[in-house]
Formats: sequence, C-alpha cells, structure tokens
Amino acid sequence: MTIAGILIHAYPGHAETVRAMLVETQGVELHHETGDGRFIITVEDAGDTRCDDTVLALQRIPGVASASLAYHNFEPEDINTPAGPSALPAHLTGGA
Amino acid sequence: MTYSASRRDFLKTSAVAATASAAGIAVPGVLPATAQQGDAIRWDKAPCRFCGTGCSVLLGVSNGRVVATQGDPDSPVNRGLACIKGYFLAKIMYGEDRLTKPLLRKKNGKYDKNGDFEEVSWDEAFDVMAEKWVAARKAKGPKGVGMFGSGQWTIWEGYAAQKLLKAGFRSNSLEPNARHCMASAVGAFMRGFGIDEPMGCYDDLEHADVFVLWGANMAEMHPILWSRLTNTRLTKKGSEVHVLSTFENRNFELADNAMVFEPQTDLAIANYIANYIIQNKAYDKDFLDKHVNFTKTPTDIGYGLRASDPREKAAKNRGKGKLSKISFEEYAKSVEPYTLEYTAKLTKVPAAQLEKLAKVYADPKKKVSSYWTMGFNQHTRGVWVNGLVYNIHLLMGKISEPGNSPFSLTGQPSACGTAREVGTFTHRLPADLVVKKDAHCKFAEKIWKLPEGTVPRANDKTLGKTLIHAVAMHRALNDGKMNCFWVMCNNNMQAAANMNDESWPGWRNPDNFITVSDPYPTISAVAADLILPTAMWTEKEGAYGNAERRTQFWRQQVSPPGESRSDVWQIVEFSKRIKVEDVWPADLLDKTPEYKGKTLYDILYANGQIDKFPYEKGMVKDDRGNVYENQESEDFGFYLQKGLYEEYRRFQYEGPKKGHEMAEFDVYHKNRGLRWPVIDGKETLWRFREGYDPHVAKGEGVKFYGKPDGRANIITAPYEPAAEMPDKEFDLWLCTGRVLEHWHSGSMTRRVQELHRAVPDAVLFMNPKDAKKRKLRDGSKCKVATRRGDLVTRVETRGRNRPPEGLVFIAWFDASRLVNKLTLDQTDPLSKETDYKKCACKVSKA
Amino acid sequence: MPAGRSAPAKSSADNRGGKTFNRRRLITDAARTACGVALFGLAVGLYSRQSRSLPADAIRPPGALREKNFLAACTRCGLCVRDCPYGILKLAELGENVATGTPYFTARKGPCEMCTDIPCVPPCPTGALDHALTDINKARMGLAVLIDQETCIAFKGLRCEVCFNACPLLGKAIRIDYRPNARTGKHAIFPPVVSSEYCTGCGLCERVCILEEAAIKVMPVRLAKGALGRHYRHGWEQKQKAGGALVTPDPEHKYNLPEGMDYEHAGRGLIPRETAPDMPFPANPLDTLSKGIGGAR
Amino acid sequence: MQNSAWRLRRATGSIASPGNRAVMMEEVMKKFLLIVLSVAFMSVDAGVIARAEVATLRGANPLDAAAKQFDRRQQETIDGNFKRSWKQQPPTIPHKIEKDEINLQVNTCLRCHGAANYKKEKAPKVGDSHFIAADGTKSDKLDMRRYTCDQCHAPQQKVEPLIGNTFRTVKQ
Repeated sequence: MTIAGILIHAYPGHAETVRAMLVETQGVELHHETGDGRFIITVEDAGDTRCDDTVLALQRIPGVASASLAYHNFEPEDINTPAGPSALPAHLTGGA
Repeated sequence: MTYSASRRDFLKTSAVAATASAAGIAVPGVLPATAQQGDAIRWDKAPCRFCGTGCSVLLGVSNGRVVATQGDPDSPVNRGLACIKGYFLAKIMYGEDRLTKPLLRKKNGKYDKNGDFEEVSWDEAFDVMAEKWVAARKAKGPKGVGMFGSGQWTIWEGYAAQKLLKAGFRSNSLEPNARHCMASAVGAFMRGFGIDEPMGCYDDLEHADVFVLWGANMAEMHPILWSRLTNTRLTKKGSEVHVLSTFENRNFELADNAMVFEPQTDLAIANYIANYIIQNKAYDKDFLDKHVNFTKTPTDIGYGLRASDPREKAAKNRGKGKLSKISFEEYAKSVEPYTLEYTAKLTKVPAAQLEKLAKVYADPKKKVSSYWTMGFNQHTRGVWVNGLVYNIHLLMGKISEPGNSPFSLTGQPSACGTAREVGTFTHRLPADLVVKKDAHCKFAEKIWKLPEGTVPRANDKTLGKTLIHAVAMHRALNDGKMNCFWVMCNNNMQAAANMNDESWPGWRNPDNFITVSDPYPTISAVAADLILPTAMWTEKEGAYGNAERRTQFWRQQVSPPGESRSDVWQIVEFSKRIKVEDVWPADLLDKTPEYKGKTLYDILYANGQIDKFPYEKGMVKDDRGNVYENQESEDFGFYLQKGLYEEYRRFQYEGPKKGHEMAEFDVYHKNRGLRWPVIDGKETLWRFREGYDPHVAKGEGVKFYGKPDGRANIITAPYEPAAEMPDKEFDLWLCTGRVLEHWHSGSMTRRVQELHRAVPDAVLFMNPKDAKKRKLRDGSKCKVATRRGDLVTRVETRGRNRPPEGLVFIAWFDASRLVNKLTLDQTDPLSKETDYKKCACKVSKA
Repeated sequence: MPAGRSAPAKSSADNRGGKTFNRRRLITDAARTACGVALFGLAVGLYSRQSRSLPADAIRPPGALREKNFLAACTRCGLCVRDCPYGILKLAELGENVATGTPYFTARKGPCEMCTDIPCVPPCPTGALDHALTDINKARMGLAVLIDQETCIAFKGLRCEVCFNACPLLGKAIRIDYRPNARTGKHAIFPPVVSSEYCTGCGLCERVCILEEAAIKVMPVRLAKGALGRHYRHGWEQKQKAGGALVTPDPEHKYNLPEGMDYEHAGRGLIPRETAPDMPFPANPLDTLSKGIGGAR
Repeated sequence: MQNSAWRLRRATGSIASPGNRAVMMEEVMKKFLLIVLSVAFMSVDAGVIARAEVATLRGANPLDAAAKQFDRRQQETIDGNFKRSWKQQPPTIPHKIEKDEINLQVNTCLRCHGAANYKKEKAPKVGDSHFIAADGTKSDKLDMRRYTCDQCHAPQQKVEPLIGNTFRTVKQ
C-alpha cells in the first residue's frame, strides 16, 4: 500500500483550476486548502495508475507551481500486523 | 479486509498531518484517533465438548456466532482453567467443511450403494432410510437393524435412541462407543458393587496422600485433573505419586515411583499387592467381616474373538463370568503365588519398586486414590483387572471416603451421563436396569406406556437371543446378518478395531445400508451410504454427565449451519416415518388397540408425557434476560428436551434400583452441575458411607446397597496372558492411544489449525534401541505391520512417550494413518470392550 | 490483495536490490521538483523505511503509537526531544539500530521521569505521540519484565526489593509476591512481580537494579507480552472486571454430609468443622522463645 | 482465509537480526511468495472439496487404499533466529537437528553452541542461565539439568492446515 502526502503550491489565480483538476484525478484526495493557494493532498494507487505516476502527473497540471512530497509510506498490504488484541491481557505477570 | 481499510485511513491521516506539519499549516482534527471497540458478547455456560473431566467453559456469542471462550471461574471442576483443547473450543464448530445438507449415494437419480453422494432433502433421506430399516427389521429380525451411538450424545439424545430401538423397533441392537471405552469399568462396578460409577469424586484429588495411576496417562488425557493432582503433590507434605504404565509417558515427570511393566501383567501386580497385604496381616478385618464377600470368577475365558478363532476354541470357559463364593482363606491362597520375586520377574518391574507400591496400599495411615482409564478398560481382562484394584481397596477398607478412592476416569464428556446412566447399551435400560431381568423390562414398559413384552428380553420367547455388542455388530454387518446401521456422534470407522477384516467390509457389504450422522465428513461418513448433517455441541440444548457423577446442562447458543439438525431431532423426526404395524407383531398391538395406525413418533414421543411441557419461542431464558433458541422444541411444538429428561428421571425415582436420583430439569440450567444421587436438593460426594450418602441409614457405617446383602465383592482372578503376544515374526507390542492436543479421532481438533500445527501426524513412538536394530532412526519412514494390515509413518524416538524395548505406540487421531487397520478385534469376554493396547506388530524400513 | 500485480516485488525490494526502479524514480523525480520542505519530506520517506524492528532496549516516549503506526506518523521533527526537561529522550542517529531521527530512550542509562504534565507529547505535530494521553500513569512506553529469575537475588530469598521501592507506582506496577522459602524451610521469598495493568514502562526499576546487568528490564510491550488468542479470556479476570460472574453463580449447593463436616462449593471443598480450638498460644511463653533460639542455631 | 494462512507463517517468520537488514528484505520477499503460494494452495484445496463432494481429513485418499504418507516434516530453516514471544522463551531452533544426538555419551549441540566453540562456529552461545546450578552457583560448566537441549528448544515444522476454519473473533 503506497500513500504519499503532498503539498501543492498553485500559481496565484490558478487555485480554482488546480482544485478542479485535483478532485478529478484518480487516487488523489484533497484534505485541506489554505486559501493562499496551498493544498494538502494524499495520493494512493488507483486502478491501473500507481501512486508514483500520479505524483509525476501532478506537476504537469497547469497552474501548479510545485508539488512537494512531505510524507511517503510504502508497505505490503494487510499482512504485517495480525490484528492483535486492543487491550492487553494481564496474564503474563499476574495470577495463575 | 476491514483491517486494511482502517490501516489506509490511518496512513492517510498521518500523511496529511505530516504534510501539514512540514508546511507549517494547522489542519484541525487530523490527529489519528485510536478507537477502542468494546465487545458486546453474551456469555453463557456449557460443559467442555471433549474428555470426561467435565470442565465448564463460558461461551461468548455475538451476532449468532461463538466468538470467544473462557474457562468458567465458577466451576468447581476447573475453576477457570482450560487445557489446550479447551482453549480452542470456540473453533471446533467452524471447520470450513461443515456438512449442511443430507447426502445420499445415488446413481441415475436413485439410491445406489455404489453411487456418488448427492444432496437430498431430509424427506428423501428419511424416506429411503425408513424403507431400508423396515425391510431389514422384517427380514432379519431385531438384529437386522442397529444403532451405534456415543458417550458424546446428550442425555436426551441417548434416551430418545433407547426408546426408538428398544421400544420402537423392538431391537436391543443399540450400543454406544462407550463400549470401546468404559464397558470394563461398568462390568467391574456391577460385579463388585451392583451399581455403576465411582463412589468417590474429584475432591479425592485434594484429600489423598498417595496417588496410584494404573494405566491412565492423566497428564495428557485429563489435563485439568492432572493439574489438581500436581498441586496436591507439590503442596501437600508426604504426598506421593506412583505411576504404572507399559511405556514412559508424561506422567513419569511427576512420579515418585515410576514403573514400566510388561503388557497384561498389571493383573499380577494387583494380585501381588493383595498378597502383600494378606501376608503382612495389614487388612482391615472388621471391614471385611462386615462389608465384603469373597468370590472367584471362572478362568480361561477366551478373548472375545470370533468363535472360529483357535484361541476361542481352546478356551475352557469362553465368555463365562458367574461368580462363586469362596472363603477368605481360599482367597488368600489364590493370591499366594504372586510373590514379590515371581511378580518382579513376570512384570519386569524392579522388586523394590513393587514393594514400595504395596507398602503405601498396606499403610493404614495413608489415604490412597487409584486412578485408571483405558490402560485398564481396554484390556482383554478389563473387568478382572478393574476388580483386582477394588480388591486392594476393599481389603484395606480404603474406599468410599475422602482420599481413599478407587476411581475409574472416563474419556468422553457423557460416557457416564448418557451411555451408562441412560444405559444405551444392548443389555441395559435407564438407571442401571437390564433387559436380562423381566421385572426391569416390565418396569420400562410401564413408564413408557407400552404393552407388556414390547421391550425384547435378552432371551426373548419369540425373538430369541437379542443382545449384540459393538464388535459383534460389525461382524454381523460383515456377515450380512445386520443390514441397517445408524452411527451417530462418533467416528466408528476410524475407531473400531480390525478395520480391514471387519468394519470396512461390513459397511461396504452390498446388502447393508449405513447411515452416519456427523457435523463433518469423517472417514465414517464417506464409508456410509447416507450422511446426515448434524448440529453439534452448543448448536442444541444439551446435558452431559462427567466421571464424578456430575450432571451439567447447557442451552442452545447458536443456530446450526445450513440444514443440519441435532441428533435428538433426527431420531424423533425419523420415528415419524415408521408405522407401528411395520415393526410390531399383531399380538402386541392387540394388547393396545389404541396404538393401531400410529407412528412410532406418536407412541414413543408424543405420548402425553414427553410432549406435556409446552414450548413457545423465546421461553428459554436465563436470569439475565437473554433469550435462547431451541430448534427441536420449535419444530416439534413442545419442550422436547425437558419432556425426555423428566420421563427418564422417573426411572431413577420409581425404578427398582435406588441411587441414581437426579434433580428436576430446570435446576440444572442454573448451576454448574450436581453430583447424583441428589436427594432433597442435596448432592452426594462419597457414596456408600453413612453421612455422605443418603441411602446409607444411620448406624450402618458403610453399606454397598447396590448388592442385596449390602456387601461388596472381592473377586479373585489370576494373571492370564494376552491374546496376541509378540513372537518371532511380529516381535513388538503395539499400543494405541491419544495425545493431549487431539481428541479421539481428531475430527474436531484437527480442524483447529493451532492444534494441527502442534501435532500434525501420528508417529510411531519407539525405543531407540529397537529403532537401531531395524536400521531406523528418529524421523525415518517405517512400515508398521500386523497380521491384519499395515501403515506407513515416521519413527519418533525422542518424543513425549518413551516405550521400553519391545513396545511401540501410535496415536489414533490421524485419519491418514488408520491405526485400527492394525489392531485386533479382541475384547474382554465379560465387558465386550475392545483391547486396543495389546497386539503384536513388526516394524521395518519403508 | 490482488496477487497478480507487481506489488510484492515492488514492496519487498524496497530501497535496495535491483527491482527498485519505480520507487527510485518516484523519489528522485519528486526530489528534483522539491523545495526545502519537500527535501525534508524526502528524508522522512527514506527514513520511514529503515529498520522496522526496534531494538529491545530502545523505549519510545510516552504516548507513542504502536511501532508501525509510530514510524508512519513520526516526522522526525525532534520537538519531543527538545521539550524533554530531563534530557532523557534522544533522536536516533544514522547507524543506530533505531529508525534514524526518531525519539527514544534507554532505561538503564536514563529512565523516563514521568513528568505529570508530559511536556514531550503536546509539541508532537502529527499525533505520533498520542495527544489523548494526559495522565502519565496511563502511558505504556514499555513493560518491565523480570527477565532473569535466576540472577535476581530476591528469588533466592535475599532481601532486595530495590525495584519495588523505586517504582513510581509502588505496590501496583510492581508488587511483592510473598512465597515460602522451601530451601530454608523457615523464611520467605520476596520476589517482585510486574503487573502490566499498571506498569508504564518508565524504566526506573531497570535503572536501579543492583545487579551488574539488570534482572528486570523494560521492553517494548510487543516483546514483553504474550497475547492470548482473541477467542479466549481468562474466566477469573473477566469475572473480576465485570464485578461479578458473567453467568449467574449457582444457587446454594447442598450436600449429604456426616456430622462435623462442611463443604465449600467453590473453594476448599470438604472441611471438617472446627471443634473447640486449641489454645493459639502455648501456656508457657518460654516455649516459643526457646524454639526460636533453637531454630536460629 | 488467506489472512489466517498467512498468520500461520507469520508466527514462524523471522525478524531482522541487528545490522542485517538484507536478511529482513529477504524475509519480506519470502513472505510475499508465501502469500501467493498459500492463496494458490487454498484455491486448489477448495476445488478438490467441491469436486469430490465429501473429502475427509485424509484428503482424496479412499479408505480402502493407503493414504498419501507425510513427507518427513520440513523444518523451517533460516539464517538468524526465529522471533521469540518473550524473553524467557527458549529460542526455537532455526536449523535441522536430525543428525544431532543427545545422550549420555555425546551432545552434538554443544559442538557449536558450547562455550568452547561458539566463537569459531559463529553460533549463539548456550545461554548464561545454563551455567547456573540449582543452588545458584555459577560455573563454567554446563549445568546438567540443561543437558537435554531438545526438551526446551524445538525445531519448527512447516505444516499447512488440513482444512480452513471460519472462526472469527468478535473484532474480525
């Protein structure tokens, strides 16, 4: 599972078009917009398009000044942690 | 998969937080929340599904599924503990291959013995079955049909089957798999005390000073009792543990006196101890004078093999067991040959160890509890050897009081509660009654509202000899004398001895129609012609009775999968298909004309007694307001389980035999079991002793009231060799048994991955020296062969079981290595219980 | 997970070996266009995939999420380290076996002092340290484990109890489980027993352990704890937690008993009723005294 | 189903030994292969059940024939150590021990793990606790209570479940 957190800077006056493009791009989720042209988005694999290709594509969106990778998590899907008990059983040290 | 989604959400939130943090942007509400889900679980109690210990567990149910278990902290048996099998109880109902529809062998749309299994409706299944059963009953008489049940049946399932066979089909061909398990213990109780089941209870585990384990690998087979015994051994000053076995097992870890003896010579050891007590005049003369008769049993009685076997022809008193009275002096003389020297030589146990054992029995100050299970019961002299240990306890008066207890443990959860107490044996009726006695049959007919003569007598005027025991059933199937066989709640193809020569050809005999009811496709199921999918354990309301006479109930916790139905439902529903005219003769019906034109269901179950407790949906409740289903009662329109139980209970209170009294139905749903006899709501811990047992009057002290004169029998019996001993070709003893992680044929435990991974295969436990002689080593592939068959497995020389030279051990849980292809269908001629512990085999490289 | 896609090779290869083309391209391309902030982010991306197994003696600050989540959330900003008043926390450096840039402490060198205001948690920008943690006693940084009973002198019957006395949750997180000393036959053993219900994993006990190598050690919970299968509960604990039996206890049992005997249903079983008790003290006090002297000899 | 199958693997999987991340990477790779394999195994298995209708734990072996015999159980063999659940747990054995012997004459485990040779053999040394006698005294000789290594240290077997189990805990 690949998930990237990206900070997008839009050129002044292009926020509208950039937002529209971001919303339409598969695998992109818009989480926050500052009002001064900055967007916080997450990107993940979507269908045939992989996260990394999407990130590259982002930079070619007209009106995008920069797309900066701030967070990237990359891990095998759903295998690493067998869901453990949420509460710890208190048997190791106590009782019979 | 939900996990994956939540992980994705978590990572996204982290991504947003990190990005925002890096850019110096404050994003409200992005800190990852770690939500804790509470679990809404309904808890209720149930006895464990496995061994005869009778631990109670609490079952957690959520959304119609069992989701969790815990040992029941309020159970006096296990006080919240569970063994590894109990730990995984929640999983046994969820094997992926649960059967959900009846399956019938068919070809071209019709039943065909050689057809493939096809899904059919319950109607079609029962129609085909009823046709076969009626035809077989008509053509071959009462032995033409037979039913093989279980010590895992609930009490009412056993009782319903008892009525269906003995009253409905008028056939005594009803046996439980407890025949392979407890029959010798029963035989010895009846001969010695005239009443079945132990006089002591598990409290003896805390009260005894000395524990003697005679052929009971408690460490693996009764883990929770073992943990109680261990606690006593480690905390009680002066306590000791003596272990006897034909091979070293986990018990030996705790043994103060560990003895490996030559198979079958336990008979000699018990006699030596009696001799020691007499020689040293240690016996309790007063007790003997007041409470004991001395008797002897016929000797040279054969080995329960087919009559054509040369060993049977050679036996002088084949199958005989009638006791004759002797004097104390005659008894003393009969054990005189068992001197220390002779016994040590015969048994290969060092003399000092034997003497040490004899001394603890002979010490009047030491409280001794003796325990045994299959080592004694699965024995061609099982009734004898059970009795020989009672002899020792009776000689010393060390019986029926806290800590002084000869105690036969059981291997099934309701071997006592169902097989023995309900009496689902060919020769028995409920509450210790027997079909041999006319008065007992008449009493049953009275309770059941049947005309006199309905229940077949053992030697019936019109039906002839009607008794047929488990091993004989397979022989009868093989010979085509029995044509219909219904196996419930056990895996008898894997469990019965001598599969190649008897069971398999018997079941696949083209004349025969075999029905197997099981939750899973066991090897018995695939060997059958009709498979009925069964609701198991807490998918139905049930009751079990454990080895200390404790009766425990449970409610239906979850619905069975698909169309599966409980055994009791199957029995009662099947009875609707049988018209009484098809199975009863006209003269019997003339006595009760009102039964004409009725079905067995009308006569046996809708008889005004069993159907007298009304049932409405939602009426089974606990005191916390939880409502439970009861599928059977809903289907039949009355509280079936309660009706069956309350009718059964009349045998205990109104019958000719006292001492089996249980409390009313509703009482048991509120407690973790009561030990019978329960009189005026009081349970009984130790029987036959004044104060503890309400059936012993004030001033009587001790009274063995199962016998007319109130005296127990000391029964002398000699050492006699086993049926098949190692010889030049087959040079090793083969012993079979269980392991801690798997229960019986493994049909439940092997579907739990954790247990399977712990012990995946049955291996051959062998002495390294024996292995070396055969150019084998630990892990080598080897072929184990007897005169009846062979199998291939791997050698294990370093495992938990360490056989002496000359003996090998294989567990029987492994369906891929059917060890009962090797075993001999030998039985104790008295109890008819199979001896799975001793036959001759050879082992070679494979 | 669809097995047909290239995910396995991609993820398993990670940042080493030959199959990292896509991954590398992503990083390099992204880096090329990145400004200062993005460079920082890149560092995060790289570090987050470093060693995922934390050494047993590295303890995370209070409120740290489960290790895997913590690594995913921590941006290595160092704010928690900055705000630790005792200078206990440090950021892992390259070459250390802890993911570089992440905060941790080593109990034996310097345990968490358990500040009541937990100053290290609030500055965490991402919630890698859970802001919901406001009571330091609820922190679960790790779990103390009496790791070697063979060297712990308390288990030999020597009076030590140093860890017990040092514990900030004295009597709760570490209690003394009194036992008879079977060897001497007349003394007691005072072994410390840790209760995971209370232990915060601060490490004070490990710090103070008088042995050359501590016999009690704080370990990450995942190493220290067994985990019961989720289908199983310990009956007696559930009972205690629920404040009573989950399934109603039996009505009173009655037994057939001879005179002078009682029977306790869930407990001792058969009990002989007390007859006139013997005098608890010997008539002559000197008896006891002399006995004591004799024993000491 | 694949999830639980995987979990079985997980339990015997390894963790990276300090400073040896290459091993960890290999492990991750191995795990993935295992997932793919076990998914394949499961689907084949389910197919068999559907076709044969009633297959027992013997698989498709008819009752009157000999069942397929189990191969000598494969031990999981890895570099480094198996994960331990807790510190006091005796480490499980990550290599084959079939040729090892422990008897009165010889203990071949000690040839590598004994105090004399462990450095040369680059093997983990027998634990320090094994050099403490029952009375608490330390010595440089192995305490004989600890002589039977395989009493506590067990190799791990690779075993597939015979049949799946649909049990779910409340959270699943």
